[in-house]
Amino acid sequence: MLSFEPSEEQAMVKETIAGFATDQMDPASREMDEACAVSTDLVKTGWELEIISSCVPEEYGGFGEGPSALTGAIAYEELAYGDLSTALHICSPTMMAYTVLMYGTEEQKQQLLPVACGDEFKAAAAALVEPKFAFCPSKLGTTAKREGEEYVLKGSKCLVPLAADSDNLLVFAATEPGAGFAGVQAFVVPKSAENLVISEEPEKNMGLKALKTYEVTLNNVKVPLAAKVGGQAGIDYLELISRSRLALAAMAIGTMKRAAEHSRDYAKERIAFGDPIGSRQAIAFMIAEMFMETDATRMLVWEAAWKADRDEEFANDAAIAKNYAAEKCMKVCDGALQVMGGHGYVRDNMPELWFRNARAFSALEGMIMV
Amino acid sequence: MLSFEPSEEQAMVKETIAGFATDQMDPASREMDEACAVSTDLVKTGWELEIISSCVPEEYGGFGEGPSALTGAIAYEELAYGDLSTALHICSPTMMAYTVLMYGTEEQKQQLLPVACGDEFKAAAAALVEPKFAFCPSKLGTTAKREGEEYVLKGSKCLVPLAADSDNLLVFAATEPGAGFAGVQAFVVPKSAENLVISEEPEKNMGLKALKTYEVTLNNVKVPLAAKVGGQAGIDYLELISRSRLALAAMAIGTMKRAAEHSRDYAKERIAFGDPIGSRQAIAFMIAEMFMETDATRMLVWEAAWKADRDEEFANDAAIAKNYAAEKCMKVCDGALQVMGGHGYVRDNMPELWFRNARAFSALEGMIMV
Amino acid sequence: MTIDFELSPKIKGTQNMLRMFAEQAVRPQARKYDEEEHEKPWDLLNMVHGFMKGGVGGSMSGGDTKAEGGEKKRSERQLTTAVTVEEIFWGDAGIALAFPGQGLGGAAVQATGSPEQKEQFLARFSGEKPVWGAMAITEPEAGSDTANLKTTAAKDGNEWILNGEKIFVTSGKSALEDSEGFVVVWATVDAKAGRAGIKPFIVEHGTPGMTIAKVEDKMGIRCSDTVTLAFMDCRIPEANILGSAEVIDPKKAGEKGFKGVMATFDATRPMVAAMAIGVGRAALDYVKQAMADEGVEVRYAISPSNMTAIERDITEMEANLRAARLLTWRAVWMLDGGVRNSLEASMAKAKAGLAVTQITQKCVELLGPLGYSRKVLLEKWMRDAKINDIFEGTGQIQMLITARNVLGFGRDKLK
Amino acid sequence: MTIDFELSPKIKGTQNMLRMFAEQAVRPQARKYDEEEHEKPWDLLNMVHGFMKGGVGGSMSGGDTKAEGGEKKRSERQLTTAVTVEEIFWGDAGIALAFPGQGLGGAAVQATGSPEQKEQFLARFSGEKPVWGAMAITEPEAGSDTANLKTTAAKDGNEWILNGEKIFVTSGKSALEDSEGFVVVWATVDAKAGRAGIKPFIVEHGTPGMTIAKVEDKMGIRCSDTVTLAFMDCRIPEANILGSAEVIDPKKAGEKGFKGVMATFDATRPMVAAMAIGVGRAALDYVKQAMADEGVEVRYAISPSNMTAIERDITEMEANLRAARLLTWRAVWMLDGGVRNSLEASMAKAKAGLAVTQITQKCVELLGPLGYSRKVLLEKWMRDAKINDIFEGTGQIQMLITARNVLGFGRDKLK
Repeated sequence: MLSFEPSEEQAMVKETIAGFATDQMDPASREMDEACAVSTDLVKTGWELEIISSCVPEEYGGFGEGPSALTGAIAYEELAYGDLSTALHICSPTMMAYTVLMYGTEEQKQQLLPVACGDEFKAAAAALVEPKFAFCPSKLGTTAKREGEEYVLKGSKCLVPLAADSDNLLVFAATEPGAGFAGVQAFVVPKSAENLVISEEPEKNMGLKALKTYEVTLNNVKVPLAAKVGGQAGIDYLELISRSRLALAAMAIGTMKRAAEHSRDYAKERIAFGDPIGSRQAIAFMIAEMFMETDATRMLVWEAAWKADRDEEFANDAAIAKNYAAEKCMKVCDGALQVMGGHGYVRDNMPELWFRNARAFSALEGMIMV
Repeated sequence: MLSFEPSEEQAMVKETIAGFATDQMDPASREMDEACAVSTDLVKTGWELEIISSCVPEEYGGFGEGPSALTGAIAYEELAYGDLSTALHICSPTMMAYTVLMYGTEEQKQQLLPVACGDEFKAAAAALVEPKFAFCPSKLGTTAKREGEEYVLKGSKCLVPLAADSDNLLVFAATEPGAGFAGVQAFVVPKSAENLVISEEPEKNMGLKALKTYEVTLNNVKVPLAAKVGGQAGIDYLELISRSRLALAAMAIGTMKRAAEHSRDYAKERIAFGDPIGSRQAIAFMIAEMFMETDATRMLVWEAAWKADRDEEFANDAAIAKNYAAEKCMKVCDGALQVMGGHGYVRDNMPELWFRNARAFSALEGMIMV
Repeated sequence: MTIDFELSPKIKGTQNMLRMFAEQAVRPQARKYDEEEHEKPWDLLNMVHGFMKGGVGGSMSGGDTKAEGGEKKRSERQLTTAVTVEEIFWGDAGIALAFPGQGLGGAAVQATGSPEQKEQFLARFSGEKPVWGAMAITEPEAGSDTANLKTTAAKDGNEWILNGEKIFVTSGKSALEDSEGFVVVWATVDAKAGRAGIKPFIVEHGTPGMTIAKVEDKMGIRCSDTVTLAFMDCRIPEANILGSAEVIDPKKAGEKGFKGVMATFDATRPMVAAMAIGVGRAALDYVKQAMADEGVEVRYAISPSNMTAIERDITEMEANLRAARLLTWRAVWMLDGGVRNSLEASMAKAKAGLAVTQITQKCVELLGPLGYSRKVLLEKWMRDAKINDIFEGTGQIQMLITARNVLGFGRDKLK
Repeated sequence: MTIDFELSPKIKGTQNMLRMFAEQAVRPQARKYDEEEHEKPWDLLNMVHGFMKGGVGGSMSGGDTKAEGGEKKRSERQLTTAVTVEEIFWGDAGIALAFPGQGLGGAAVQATGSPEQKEQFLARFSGEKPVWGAMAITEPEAGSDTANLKTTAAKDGNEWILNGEKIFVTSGKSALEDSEGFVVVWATVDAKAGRAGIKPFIVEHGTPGMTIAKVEDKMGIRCSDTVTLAFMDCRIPEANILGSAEVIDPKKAGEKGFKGVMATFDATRPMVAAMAIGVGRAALDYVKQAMADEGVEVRYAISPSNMTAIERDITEMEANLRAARLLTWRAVWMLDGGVRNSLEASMAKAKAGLAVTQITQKCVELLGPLGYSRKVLLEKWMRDAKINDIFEGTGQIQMLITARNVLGFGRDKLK
């Protein structure tokens, strides 16, 4: 029966995270952006929200029954509302954890999940995006060739979060180039692996400055067959990508919500020509659209996530939602800057930061997961 | 040296046509749309503007030195300002006339141009558009195969203006299917030709109701080699298409201008909540954008036409201008309807007619030429 | 409670039934009654009346009491209506708008009428013959400025005397000429009192002094009649006023007053959104089928920069259509839960009206000459869709209401 | 006269020269002075000053007298400036904005100053060392509401005493700290008189009582300094007022009054449009080159429904960029012809600001991870471009001015 009301558990998750995001993340956002580093205290506290362990079954160190895409989407929206870089940082281990949880062999689960459920935040990077024109996850240039009892990985990746701090990287590579989504598998590659090169310095991007991302180059990196997630069976790459798209779209919603509320408050207080600037239709309609599109995006994400949780076909829905979210998030944050005029362009105020962060969503794939 | 000032001749053409359009075409527009027929009086008067004969050299019955794309664009904008269906009707023989003038053999010129310069309007239809999904002029389904001393034409066309009244049709067909624009040639086909079928009734379209267009089917229509325009050398199809796009884009500008001015006047007079509706930013900005985009489109068309007149490469410019014109014309006419609200939706007022006509530009190709 | 996008079996049943009905009984007649303006598909309308007894007509205003969702269970009346509306309008907007039923007029009676009035005026909708109800608000000079109505209602003994002109009365001819219906007319009992002086009056068909001055020729939804009503010393019984006759501050007037009747629009706006979505879905379905017939598949999951232009158009249209539907469902879901939804209703209508205007125009464009031809219904849907961005408050009005809600500004602060 | 889109040989020469200069001298330093905020490329600035003597800086306000187009011939001064600006900004917006020259401050002196004032204040721009002029209008509370300025100018003997705070002063630090320049400060001599009481005053660098309270950290155009100026009993000579000191109805004040100085903005707006276009062209050029390197061709002439998504993006971006440029050229062409161009100037800036905001954002999107990385300048152009939709009047203000011109409404009728 149709309902838009979160479950009690979801409401609780939402409330808890919203408090953390509003009271601790949001106020630290500017400072972290200028410092190009996420506050370790925030990561510590954020980790205590037990986002991963609440999804991992007891046998592997958690206390849950697998991730819920919908609950995840609700949680990620609230996290991103506080600060996008921190939210991505805290959630970056989900890609490895959930991939292994959903498709990993028993050995892989035993090896990797308990770490992901530890009391301390432990980085575990996923390497998917590649630095090339018109990148598409269905056309990975990174390949994994089987040679005897090994796989040889070759290619280069970028936007790999916390790669330098990760003991293992989850590398997505094409085992059957040209086969599209069906031809991609995931491999657990130790950072120490020979011929695996992680850029000395973190990447410098327009936004997400506080999030440390790296370039990773694989020059014929050899890994044992056991490094392939799921062994023979392997993974359902399209499903992972789709769950990742929902995660990213959810964070876009949080970013939009924050920006829309900021514009609303500013437009009510800021006086020009004797009236609040929000009393002029041009500004007022911009703000109305920000709220409308934030809600619209949330609806698309929720419906797709709901399908995922019911094991219904949701890949197309997730793609539609993610693309919509990326576009609208940019539009909303552009509007938030525009509403403030010159004040939005200086770094004393937040809109320019959201503006720079917003564009990331069209470039990001497979960094986090629900 | 940069200048946006039309020549004296262009200014005169503009003024003359503007008068005709405003005083005679515009007032008759609604009636003709409802009657699904263009007024013969208007065609008669419009023909006396000597649009074609002013471009055709004396030796072929005119008094000009070939068509000027720029002057044509200025003239067509003014005609369309009055009524689009009538404007297309009056200009429909240009496709045949200019194609023959630019590429025809001496015989073809002698045969066809004097007629096109006659004192009486004489229909001469061009058949280019085809009724298929994702139609593109570079992928014509209509083919012309050479068989001995004949060409055999096969395929179906639509949106052929005044086909039933034309003695000859200018049929565009692929002589080298798959060769894109380079593989298309034009053929002069007598209406009486065997296996040439013109639909009994005119087509019924959403707009352009007053303009009689037909479906034309060619079931292996045989024509002599001499029917191929330009003989051996043939035509430069891409240039013809491009000049046609400029002609259509120019008419889109006239349509936009008329709609924008109507909205401006209505928004100044119409009172709601104590003020003219134009005193509210939402409506005011819509109208400002209508004028801005009308001017923007004119700039693109003028520059491309100017290049054409200098025999510079202008195909891409013409395509860009036409696509821009088609999109903006729809947006502007949609806005003109929206500004009037319910009053714009009823056929007592003009916006709904412009709204229906505007969408035609994304479907039209090769109907008229400058 | 938990988030759930699955419709209840009951609604799904209705939906499937209506989908079949729309496809087999409505869609095939769409073109005919577009070309033959001012005609009515009587067989269909009688049939509809037969098994709906004003259901769908009523549903335009959420009056479908038949669909009441049981005692204990949360009501799904508005949701049922929204789903119903989308399906019928997928079939054809013009014919759907011509469906018999109480319409906005009946909705106003239902919302603010006395038991006697409901008895007297609403019973007819479940009678043997189809009957229409209509609402007359707009005036030539007033537009959406309802505070400025010029139509007057003067008390004379135990009668009201109405004078004035009303335009854009949907189904006015159906209610007053083609059936034994009525129209709810808004008039001022005290010109100086502004909004507070405006009251709704029920005028029966055939009342002397009320004439249909004009039946509009429209761009679209041609099967539905839109009329101008002229009132010249039109006398109606004293009892035909809805709510109290005294002029009091509307804020205090409460549910029975102007505000009360206006509140019925909060229920109406999502239904107009649902109408739009039905039309938009019709267009998008058609184009997707055309592509499938051409063997062109849409690769939703690849990155947008790898798509063809048409693929990206399709994905964008789907996103907008779905988002509009979900915003609409959220608005009616709130209403079914007894929650005021002015903000969400305006958002839904604004989003749906704009989205579907763009979708239908884009679909016509994509099909080129085929889209522009009246051989195919796409061009009709483009004409029909446009009304949803206009009636029951234009897209601009919806944005204004949304903005006022978001910013917490009154009509004084945000004009 | 006839329509002609070909630039005169003289301007083409300038254009080619500047294109080379921008590519070889400006572009290579773009990233450095984005990362090293508040630093200046002195070698380049000295070089620029050497051969331009304030040309480009002046050109921000159309003050490039060197480019005067001879006696008989139609002036092409503004056009030359627009072309110049586009080329330099194609190289880098931040560095271009940091170019020395008279800027808006100098422009105001040129437009409304007495011969003595021009002599005293403008000569310096052709001196040996680079000098900057600045203009201080905006205040923390006023924004674009210039009628509401709080900064006061009180007459005391043969001096004016300025008190107040000004924000967003472009090149304020360059003018007052890095060179021997000046700033034109707008202050009211009579708070009750509103717009009529507002006068521009010239304040020399190093004048006691004027301090740089803050240098802004910005999202983009970081090479250009934007400062806050504080005036505390800042005394300037009586003669430093531009125009007359008496408070008269601005309508009668004519060219020397508020309106006169405001008119310099009509010349400025198309230049801001040209700035935007330079940045937009940089981004579009980059993406087209990237495609060419990938062997991806753009098929402009096929029908849009046959294009790839990227092809359609490119054609749309080109259309918008060209249209913006031509609207801009039209506006400056009118100015060169001595025709008032308030409408056309606003249209040009509105179109250019919006088009380039969208183009740069789309280009970053198209290149995905590469576009988002600071290894490539695309992301910088997206940040830089945004300022053009904001300064010298936001896009909304431009639409407002355009609408007022189109509708013939004053600021009273269309707020």
